[in-house]
Amino acid sequence: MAAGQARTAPARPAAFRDPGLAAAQVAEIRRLARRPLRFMEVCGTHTVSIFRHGLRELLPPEVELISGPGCPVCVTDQADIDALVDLAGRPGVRLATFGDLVRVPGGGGSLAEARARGARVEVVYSPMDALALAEARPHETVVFAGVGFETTAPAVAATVIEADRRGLANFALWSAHKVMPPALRALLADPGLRLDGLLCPGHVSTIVGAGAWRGLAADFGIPCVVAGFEPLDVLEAIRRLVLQAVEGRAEADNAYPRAVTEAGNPRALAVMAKVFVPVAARWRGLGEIPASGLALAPAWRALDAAARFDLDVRPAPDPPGCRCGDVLRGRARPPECPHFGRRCTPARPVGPCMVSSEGACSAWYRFGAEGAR
Amino acid sequence: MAAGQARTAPARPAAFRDPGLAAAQVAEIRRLARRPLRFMEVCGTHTVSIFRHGLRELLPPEVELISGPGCPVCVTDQADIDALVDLAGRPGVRLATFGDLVRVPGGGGSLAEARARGARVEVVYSPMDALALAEARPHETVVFAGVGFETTAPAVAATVIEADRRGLANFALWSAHKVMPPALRALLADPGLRLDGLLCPGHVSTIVGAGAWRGLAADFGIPCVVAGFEPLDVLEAIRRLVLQAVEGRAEADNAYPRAVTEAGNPRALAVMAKVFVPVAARWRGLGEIPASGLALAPAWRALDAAARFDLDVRPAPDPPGCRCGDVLRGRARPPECPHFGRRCTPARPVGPCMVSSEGACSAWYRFGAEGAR
Amino acid sequence: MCLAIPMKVLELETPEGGEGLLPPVAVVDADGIRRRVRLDVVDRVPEVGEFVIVHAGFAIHTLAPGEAEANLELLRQMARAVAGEG
Amino acid sequence: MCLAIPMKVLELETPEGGEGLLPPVAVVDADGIRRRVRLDVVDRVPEVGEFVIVHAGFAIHTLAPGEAEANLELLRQMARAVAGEG
Amino acid sequence: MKRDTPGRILLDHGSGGLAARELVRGLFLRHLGNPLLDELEDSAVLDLAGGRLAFTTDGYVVDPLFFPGGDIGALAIHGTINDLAMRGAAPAALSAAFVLEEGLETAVLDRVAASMGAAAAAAGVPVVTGDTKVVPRGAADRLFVTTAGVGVVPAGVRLGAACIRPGDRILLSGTIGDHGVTVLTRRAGLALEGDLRSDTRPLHRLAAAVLAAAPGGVHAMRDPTRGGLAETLCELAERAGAAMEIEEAAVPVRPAVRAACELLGLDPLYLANEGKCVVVAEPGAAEAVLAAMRATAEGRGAVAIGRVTEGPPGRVEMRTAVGGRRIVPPLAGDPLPRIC
Amino acid sequence: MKRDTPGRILLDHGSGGLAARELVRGLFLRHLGNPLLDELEDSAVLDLAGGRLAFTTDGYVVDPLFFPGGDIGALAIHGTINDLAMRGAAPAALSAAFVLEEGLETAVLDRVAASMGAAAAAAGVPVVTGDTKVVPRGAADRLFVTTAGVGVVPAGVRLGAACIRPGDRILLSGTIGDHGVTVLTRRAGLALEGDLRSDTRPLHRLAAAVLAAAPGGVHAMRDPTRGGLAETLCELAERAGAAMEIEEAAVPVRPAVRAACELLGLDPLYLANEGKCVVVAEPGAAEAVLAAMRATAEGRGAVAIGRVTEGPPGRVEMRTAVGGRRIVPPLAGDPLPRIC
Ligand code: SF4
Ligand code: SF4
Ligand SMILES: [Mg+2]
Ligand SMILES: [Mg+2]
Ligand SMILES: [Mg+2]
Ligand SMILES: [Mg+2]
Ligand SMILES: [Mg+2]
Ligand SMILES: [Mg+2]
Ligand SMILES: [Mg+2]
Ligand SMILES: [Mg+2]
Ligand SMILES: [Mg+2]
Ligand SMILES: [Mg+2]
Repeated sequence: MAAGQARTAPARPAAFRDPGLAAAQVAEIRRLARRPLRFMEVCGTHTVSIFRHGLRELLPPEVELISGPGCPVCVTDQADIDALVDLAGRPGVRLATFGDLVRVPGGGGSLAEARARGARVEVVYSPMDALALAEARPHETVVFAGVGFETTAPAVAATVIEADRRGLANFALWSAHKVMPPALRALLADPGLRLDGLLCPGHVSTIVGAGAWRGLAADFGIPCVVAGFEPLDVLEAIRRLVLQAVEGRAEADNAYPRAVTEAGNPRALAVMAKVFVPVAARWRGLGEIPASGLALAPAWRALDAAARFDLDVRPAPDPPGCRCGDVLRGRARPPECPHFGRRCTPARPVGPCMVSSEGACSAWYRFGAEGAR
Repeated sequence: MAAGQARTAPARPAAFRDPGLAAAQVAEIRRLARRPLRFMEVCGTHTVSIFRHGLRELLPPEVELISGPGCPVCVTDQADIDALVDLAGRPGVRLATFGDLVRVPGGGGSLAEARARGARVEVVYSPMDALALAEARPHETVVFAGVGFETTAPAVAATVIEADRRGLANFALWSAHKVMPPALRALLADPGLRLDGLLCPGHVSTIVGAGAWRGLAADFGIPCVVAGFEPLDVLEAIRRLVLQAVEGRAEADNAYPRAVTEAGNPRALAVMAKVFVPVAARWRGLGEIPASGLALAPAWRALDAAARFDLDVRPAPDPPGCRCGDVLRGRARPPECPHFGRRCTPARPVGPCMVSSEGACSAWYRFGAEGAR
Repeated sequence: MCLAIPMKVLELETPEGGEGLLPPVAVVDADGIRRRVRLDVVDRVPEVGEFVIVHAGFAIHTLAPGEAEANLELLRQMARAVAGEG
Repeated sequence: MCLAIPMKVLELETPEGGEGLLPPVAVVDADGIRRRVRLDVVDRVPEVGEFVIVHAGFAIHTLAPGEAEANLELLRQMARAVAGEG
Repeated sequence: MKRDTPGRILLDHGSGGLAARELVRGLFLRHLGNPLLDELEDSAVLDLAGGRLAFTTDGYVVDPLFFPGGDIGALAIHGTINDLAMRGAAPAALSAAFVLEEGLETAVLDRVAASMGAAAAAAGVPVVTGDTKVVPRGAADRLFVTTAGVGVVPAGVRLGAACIRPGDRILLSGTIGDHGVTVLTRRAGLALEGDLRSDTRPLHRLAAAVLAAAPGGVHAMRDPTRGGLAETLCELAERAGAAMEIEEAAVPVRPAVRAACELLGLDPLYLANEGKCVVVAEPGAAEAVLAAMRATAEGRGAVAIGRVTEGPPGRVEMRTAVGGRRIVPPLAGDPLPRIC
Repeated sequence: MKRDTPGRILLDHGSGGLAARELVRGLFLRHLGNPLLDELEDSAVLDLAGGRLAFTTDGYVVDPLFFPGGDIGALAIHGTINDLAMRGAAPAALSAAFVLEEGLETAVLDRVAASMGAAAAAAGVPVVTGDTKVVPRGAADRLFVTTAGVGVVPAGVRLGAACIRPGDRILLSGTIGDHGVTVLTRRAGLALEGDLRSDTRPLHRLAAAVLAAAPGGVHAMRDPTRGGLAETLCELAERAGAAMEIEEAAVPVRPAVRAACELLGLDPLYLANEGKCVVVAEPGAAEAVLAAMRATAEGRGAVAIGRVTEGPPGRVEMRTAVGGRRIVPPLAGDPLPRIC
């Protein structure tokens, strides 16, 4: 029986949620952490995991976890959302997007609101589903909303190649993809940021390799541990960060070896490099960062929604009072924002950090003990 | 008060439904009609009026009324319906039609059924409403289903002229218009037909003039009386037909002088002549009759749906067993058809005479005392 | 295809472009029901207060003043004649 | 944007056009849930029975045999060490 | 002609005429039939908790949502109250289930809900339970609402087609066609204006007055909604196994309604009413019932229009105003504007 | 951001979460509010005809119409029976109002009606009254059905959020997420296959067994439909003015459901169930109730998952399987497949 086999297979998540092993990890972390330590979980998927499994509750008061810029929805510039809303409302255009993006507010509302006004917005699970949509609707142009980091960009790149191979003239990509290392460098360069370690993103590292963080650890003297997403993965990575911190080390370490190698995934990197070129990109909260975004390379211009449509993309101001930028830079915790839980809630978000379930404000609001509701 | 004024105005219908005056007419008809007389009400609107007001019930048994070919829905060839169904189902086309046509069965079902399968069919009251539709939907082509006799054709012709004046490139006409006199001539030429008089169509005569029937009366030796549509109008016309019959006259007479002049409406005739040219046309039951149809004149080719769309219009056989043709030629009364009231009912018509409320079979089924239900 | 009813002219609208000889549209009324009808094919342009016969949104005939009443009177006379005879 | 889960390869589909070196699609399973995933960007083409990490309909990593178990064993050792210490 | 198995739902199936009857009898009753449903009355009446409960539902999909004299919300309250009242029940409570199209302006919903609240309050019948669903844009036309209602049938009250007897008088509470012609002429493409107004209103007070005026003398009540007076009488006659005769001259039609019908080729007998009531009463009770109806605001224009006869079951005949006679057949299809 | 007055209905307003609550409280209750409606329970319970009557309605708009384990018809029968059962009522009769899209294949309607008939027969609750409307093609998505139901509440039975007390035990009749994930994965674009099956089934027999097992000891029952177990508990806690604590490890989730959730970024706590029941019972009654639940086919997998506490009103906390603690917040928006 397939289900039975799979359930007992070592790769299944249940094994990595064992409360006994977790208790052992926690005991070790408690033993080691004798002074206040502040770690940033870079990746939004870590943020969700930490809240969903109630891990903060397990950690000693000395260990503080803050959320970083690793939620692609949160860091997507309002201007990108506005462009997608614009595209989705054009006659003959249908926008395909991951569900994550649907509720993110832009300057003129979210894609959900645009759909309510008549725009065509379709939620897909895979960029390949957007290709299928384009094939099924030859009289429309299907634009895929490309957001995500190194984990997602190769899949989208492969989809672009496949669209080209199939000669699908009615498919286009709006690329708002971003890459992590330049953003982390920009973040760590901020003198106001006090951090004792980085929980490095697990699946980004599957692509870029655990080695990608070595320079960072060395250049900024900060412990970096690649972490998986199951509770035991996260606790193990925290334990290793604590250990480095108390031992005064600043190294790049890999606590997610089953999914991450030193060199990463060269095929994925090659596909990505074939389709995308690095460009400067605006990150919400961090501003423009050189070479931190991915645009379609000139060879793929025919598939580039930015080239194909005449869009007036202008930088949009952040919502007044929203402290998303500070939250994403680790300068403020969500409850310190005046809107948090008042004007800004997951049902009606003011800023992007409240939108995606891996957004720091949303996770705090929904799962947090303090200040919630 | 407009309503009060109008109610007492002589032109309002109530005055022409006075039971006292009707009783006087009926008494006179009874007095005059000493032998069996068979009159044809040419016009479907007369058929409806006769049934709706229960006039047959008032007439003496000597006077028999049979329904003629004056229901444009009934005489519209299946091939026309099939063409309209085809057009309505094409991407980017919207068909505008009078409500009368919606349930008429063609070889591949009715427009109502086509709409249920996804075709775009819009019911309008006036051909001008179809123009408004075309203006409101610039990305579609609106095709107007032009059916009707001389009463309707001028209005459609004026609409074509107006569409041209407005430069409406997305409007087109499918003309299945027909004219009465050639059809009546063809009918009367049938040696099997025994008739003592024609109740001539009132509003067709408004356009063509009471004089249009003089030749007919003379050539075929048949009494012709133009009739209005109110009960008293119909009874008066019948009285005059009876009078002519018993006196052995065969003249053209006008019992609807408030709406019909000797010469008719020259402006309407001119507009019609500007837009349409006579062509041979197929009439259900009567077959092809030379110069009995109206096609758009070559100058209006750009507005002609028949020219604009590539349609494969081929004559469709009549439904097996349907005696519509005999009914329309006065050879059979509806209850003599084997399908009548069994397989063929207004809710699920087999033949066209069961469809329109002025179709003879439908009127017999719905209003008739004999054979109904 | 010949359903047509008499309606009273309430208003004549002046043509948009000023083209043609006729004002193309009249507002007509029957017992409180109002609609704009085209005058493109009417035999005689009606005056306000006159009756037109309306078919498919077009006036197709303007009744001569007293024409309807005359028509009715004709029927009444016939009735009187029958009554007289009977 | 990095939700990815391990799924077991049930089947490798041969490429439609025969192009490229890899069969582009695998049918994968997680506890009875099946989906076709693309292999365009996986680091190593899996064999049937192996696990791949799936993100957005694409396999992005083939686990080395025993890799997951080794990872877990590492955590278990840590736990034993703590227990031994405590 | 391939018409024997149409295989698809047509608009006519919702018209309340022959096609609708066919669907109900040929499909729904086949699968869902039971003695109560088979009655096909305005409400089902069940013995429950020691009393007799009337229970009914109707969906409202009217386009446009707002029209002179009412809106979909008021209609949904009145229609369900009326279906309870027609079985002689005192309406006790209503439910309301909304299907909303994504993108519907909240202000529209607010206006509809406000109208429902006002209608429910005016009728004294609360909405006690509800539901809301939202479907993707394009999957519904703005807003549909389905109401259901429960009411208590007083002991001894028994109304329905089955109670009708030859000789009974047919009474009508007022003018016909007002609602149907108002809604039809508000649709795009007709461009008619005029003194038209839906008659939507609750009839439970009228019904109570009718029952009080002649306990036992009232045999059936019906609100002639879809399909109009004609379809209502045909159905009653058919289920009563009797014939009916009515007088065209006795059936009140407002001049503007009649004019619009003549313009559009419609017959007011087939147009929907939403605040009118047909009462079938024993001959001896008819005068008292008529007087009771006329004493209410909603029955001020009540008239006797005909009687039940021993003629062929289901046949409705009408003496026309001009003195002729005709059959009043059941509705064959949704009334459409015609030019014939 | 112009978000303060969204002005339009979003899909989230139908999700059973915060937006839906806002719509119900901010709009519907404002216009339609009355003591019974304000309770916002699964059914309203009214004193009527000498007894107590439960009355409820729900609209069904599920896409696709047919899915493994059920279809819209069965769902419409079960859902309304369940809402009656959750108030302790014995379901007596149902109504069904259809909105059909012109062009719907009659065979589809036939299949739905047959399924409703079978479901009603199996449950022993007849459909006694109904309605059919047809809207033009494009004005609805094939078929919607709204059912309402009435049932008799036995004397002495009083269930509802208001009866809940700190210390009460929270019981759950079986696995969660089955229906929600089945329907979601059947929609176009996901292309998931697997051992997924809706759990739709009637719960009135289970409910009766629960009440018989501990007369007076059961305080509330709820079927965690839209918004799932999480939303149901949050609403109960809020209306009870109490907090709740549950154990993640105790909440049963079928492996295939869990896997689909992990693949799509969904939380099974927020997915709809259509044949599951939450029972809140006095501590002393909990064991007997659990045993009674397990003795029924539909409650075989019943488990205790937590308890009511004196914590902040409305707060639901969960001890996670790994040993942590977290808040279980109300649903913020319709669950969508995510890749984060
Ligand atoms: S709570 Fe809302 S407004 Fe405040 S920082 Fe977070 S997202 Fe921005
Ligand atoms: S009853 Fe039907 S089949 Fe027979 S002649 Fe009339 S339309 Fe034709
Ligand atoms: Mg009803
Ligand atoms: Mg009703
Ligand atoms: Mg509900
Ligand atoms: Mg719409
Ligand atoms: Mg009714
Ligand atoms: Mg309910
Ligand atoms: Mg429910
Ligand atoms: Mg109904
Ligand atoms: Mg549809
Ligand atoms: Mg419920």
